[in-house]
Amino acid sequence: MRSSPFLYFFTLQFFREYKNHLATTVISIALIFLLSAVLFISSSIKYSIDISLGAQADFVVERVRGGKKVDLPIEWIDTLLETRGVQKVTTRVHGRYFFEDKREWALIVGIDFMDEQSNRALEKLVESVDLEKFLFSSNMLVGDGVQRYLKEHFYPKGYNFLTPDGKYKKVSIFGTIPNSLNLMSNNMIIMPQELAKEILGIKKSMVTDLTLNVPNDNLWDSISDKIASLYYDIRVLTKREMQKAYENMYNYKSGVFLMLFLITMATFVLILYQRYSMVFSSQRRNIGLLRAVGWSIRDILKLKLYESLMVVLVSYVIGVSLAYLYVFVFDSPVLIDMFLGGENLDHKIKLIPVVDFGVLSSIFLIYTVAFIASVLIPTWSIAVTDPKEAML
Amino acid sequence: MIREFYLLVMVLSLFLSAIIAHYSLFDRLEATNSQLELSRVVKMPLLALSVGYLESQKLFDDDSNTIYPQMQEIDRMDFVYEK
Amino acid sequence: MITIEALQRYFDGGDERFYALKDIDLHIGRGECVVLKGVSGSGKTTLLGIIGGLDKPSSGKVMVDGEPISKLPDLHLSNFRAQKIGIIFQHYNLMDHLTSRENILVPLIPVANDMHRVEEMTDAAMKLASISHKADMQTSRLSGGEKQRVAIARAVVSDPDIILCDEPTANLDRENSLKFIESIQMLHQLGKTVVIATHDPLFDDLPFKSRVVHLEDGRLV
Amino acid sequence: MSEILLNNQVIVYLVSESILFVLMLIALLPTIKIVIKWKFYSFSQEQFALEKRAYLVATIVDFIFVVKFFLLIYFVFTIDALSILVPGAMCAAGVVSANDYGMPLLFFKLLILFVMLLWMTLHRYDLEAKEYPFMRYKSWLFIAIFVLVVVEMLLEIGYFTHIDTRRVVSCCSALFGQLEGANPLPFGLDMLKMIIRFYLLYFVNIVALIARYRALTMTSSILFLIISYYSVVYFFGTYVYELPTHKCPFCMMQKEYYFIGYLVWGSLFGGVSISLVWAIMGSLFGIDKSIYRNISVLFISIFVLICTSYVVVYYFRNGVFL
Repeated sequence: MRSSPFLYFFTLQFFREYKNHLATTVISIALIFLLSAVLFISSSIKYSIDISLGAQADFVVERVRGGKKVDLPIEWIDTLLETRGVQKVTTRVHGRYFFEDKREWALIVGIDFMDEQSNRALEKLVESVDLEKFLFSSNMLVGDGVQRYLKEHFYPKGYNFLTPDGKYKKVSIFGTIPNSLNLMSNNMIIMPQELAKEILGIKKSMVTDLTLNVPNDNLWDSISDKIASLYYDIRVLTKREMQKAYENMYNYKSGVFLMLFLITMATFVLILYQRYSMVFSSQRRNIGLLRAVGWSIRDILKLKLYESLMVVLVSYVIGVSLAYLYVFVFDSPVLIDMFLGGENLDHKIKLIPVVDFGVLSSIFLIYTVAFIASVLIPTWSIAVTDPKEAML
Repeated sequence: MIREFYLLVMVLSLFLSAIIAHYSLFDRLEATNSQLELSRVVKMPLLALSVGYLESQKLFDDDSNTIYPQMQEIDRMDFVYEK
Repeated sequence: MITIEALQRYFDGGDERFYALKDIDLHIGRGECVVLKGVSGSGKTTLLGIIGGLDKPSSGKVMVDGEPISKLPDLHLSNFRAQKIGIIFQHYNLMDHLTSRENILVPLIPVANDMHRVEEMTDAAMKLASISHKADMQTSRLSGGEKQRVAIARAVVSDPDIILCDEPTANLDRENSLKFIESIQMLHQLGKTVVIATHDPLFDDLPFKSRVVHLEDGRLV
Repeated sequence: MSEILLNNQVIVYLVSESILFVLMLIALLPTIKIVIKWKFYSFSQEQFALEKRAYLVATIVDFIFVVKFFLLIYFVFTIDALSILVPGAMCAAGVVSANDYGMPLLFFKLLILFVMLLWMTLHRYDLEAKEYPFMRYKSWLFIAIFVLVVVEMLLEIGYFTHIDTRRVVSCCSALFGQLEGANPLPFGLDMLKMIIRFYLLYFVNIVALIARYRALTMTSSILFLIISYYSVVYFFGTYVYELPTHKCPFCMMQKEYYFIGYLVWGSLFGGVSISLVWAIMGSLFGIDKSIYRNISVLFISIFVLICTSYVVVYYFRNGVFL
């Protein structure tokens, strides 16, 4: 730094006249902060979706009637297993339970105690779960949001679910899912499948839907067709489709935001253009002086572009850092609901920090290109100031 | 002026190092593993992501009109979008 | 040193052409001190600007050290200004947000590579103009005479051959004007070519050898 | 609307490209004026104004070059990320070949960067000369760049709006794998002959650069570029992936391979284009700066060194060649 006269003079100029850049820096920080907060949230949720999709079965089979998802009979399993290439068909029982005021809901998920794999995962997930005890009486595991809701409504130990038959079913809270998993489990109640069926009003011979695996992925397309032709009211979803649907949903949500941002940016570009034209023209005399004492057009361009670059870099670093803190340390209040929807129970969601090159470079690129492009012409027009201006 | 420059650089690197520290100290393996296990248990993808039809109602959930308690809020549209 | 042939500088305004300078032929030798005299609007400043490469002629030829500067590309012209020319402006033209020292080193920035060298040259120039004691003061807080000395130091900092002064004493009292003339004398003794545009009668009789050239309505008289 | 256009990176990419295009338009006007009215020895106000305008063009070109350079990397990165949405694609190779615009687009991007490099070199020496001797050439070259950018823009729009997310594309192993004994290598070479030619051309190229043989540099550079492309895809790439059947120019830019692809292709294209710039500058305008030759030798050597070291390291680790 001390060895380069140009950089010395640049810092001198920049900090003595920092007031010229203060307003633009502050606005820049705000804009970058907003954009990067939104992108951080969406990329972190996408990352979590990728994880949970990775653990999913290859196909989900549903029964659809009149556009509505309805329960399907357990016998379908046997028919499906007859198809060559299909492996490991499992049942799923799930549904929404609306609490007394009908406004808040929880998602009830019934788990199959015959399923070894899910039992092992459950043991790992919730410490001190004695599976035997859990599965063979009226017990449930509740998510953080559900637990807090129940506690507020004076059900600290258990809850009396109202079944569709009008009977009350008392289920006690066996444990809670760790709150670091709130992103997935905030509204969730896990209970044995039989119990879930009773509360959700599903007949004993029915399940909500089925999942199945096809180990050989070359067969995916043909098996998907084969299964779809088994019944008239069947719907087959592949993992790939789900992945794409989620990808598109988050692209869409952040894309809408990005579009709004771009419109804001367009306005900001105009403001920048005006502002820098003004600031620079107030410096006309000084620039003329610099030109008179031997600075070339190229030197002035360099000086002024460095100033803009400095503003961009500083606001980028500060804006992105603040956004990181806001999203991953302070759990992004307000903004996260844009992505999760407002229907959840009261939640405190911890996101897994994900900072990928794509997000960072996108923010930097769009901001820097727009910023520098808008100051380019004012910069040039001040740089070609005639040196004789200094004599006027 | 050089002093201000170093000060600025220091503040910025403080920001950055705080973030890098947080990012690298975060127990990613633990977090991803437990998410993986939960989705193995429930066999469903992420769930706290309601995009249901009641959404608009819940976002502005101050639902009782103090003057006309019986009046229906206009954002309760669930009877329209029956699922 | 400086040769001007058939120099014209005009501005096209509407139908009429306004001549700021017309048919100027002038030769200034090395180490000479020339005083351009004339009422304001007679074209002194314009001529000075053209000699210093700050302004471009409309036609004619300006040679400095055998090199035609009237049609040099910007990069070369700027280089020429940085290395050959030192200018003292009428209103001093200091950058108010900088200190004296920082003002003085401005001309060195584009040509120097090493900050140590810049500092040495700045110190030398400040010593020459005897302003070292106010080196770290903001120039907005200096008195008129001190500002003038900063301007002198800035003009000589890159050790130019030619010093141009534009109405240097217009904003000074008599005492400070005399001091300024002393510094000019010193520069003259150092072998610099000095060109002064002024209408101040003090410059009519300089205590050292000088030539007075009269300008009237853009012509040499 | 295609779901491709929803992707954030695609939006950012297209918006940045449009901004650059607008800047190009802004620079085009003064350039045309320069072509028509440039008279260096005139003292008219117009001429002085044009000299100033030329700086605007130069600033814009410099800016566009820098941004386009990063946008190229970003483009590759983006289409890599799009492979989730395009069925069958495992990496950028599949997405690029999703329609007929992809490959030409990539080629145009490289070409534009090369021509801009040429322009900037010319501009540098133009400024340092005393009478802007290359101003007209520069302006024509700029107009050529503008035409190239227009074509690129059209290709870009065509490319991004015509990616069909329901049609299955081929992945890299299908695109670059040997199909039923057909020889994919150019000039009917086999692998060993090609590798020998690779090192031979490297040697010739370096010698030509050091000894200042311009014509030889030009031909050997272009040949080296072609041979290098095939050598990396079909030979050196397999060592990067440590899998004899994995042949792909794009996969090596992924995180799994430590983004080495950017360095490999960057040093190759950088080295070859700088040596070409040197040769063209020398033979057309008589500009000969040794820094260009040095940088070019450095880049090409880095490229060869990286490629070779993958093979050598693999051999030392496993005791066999693939």
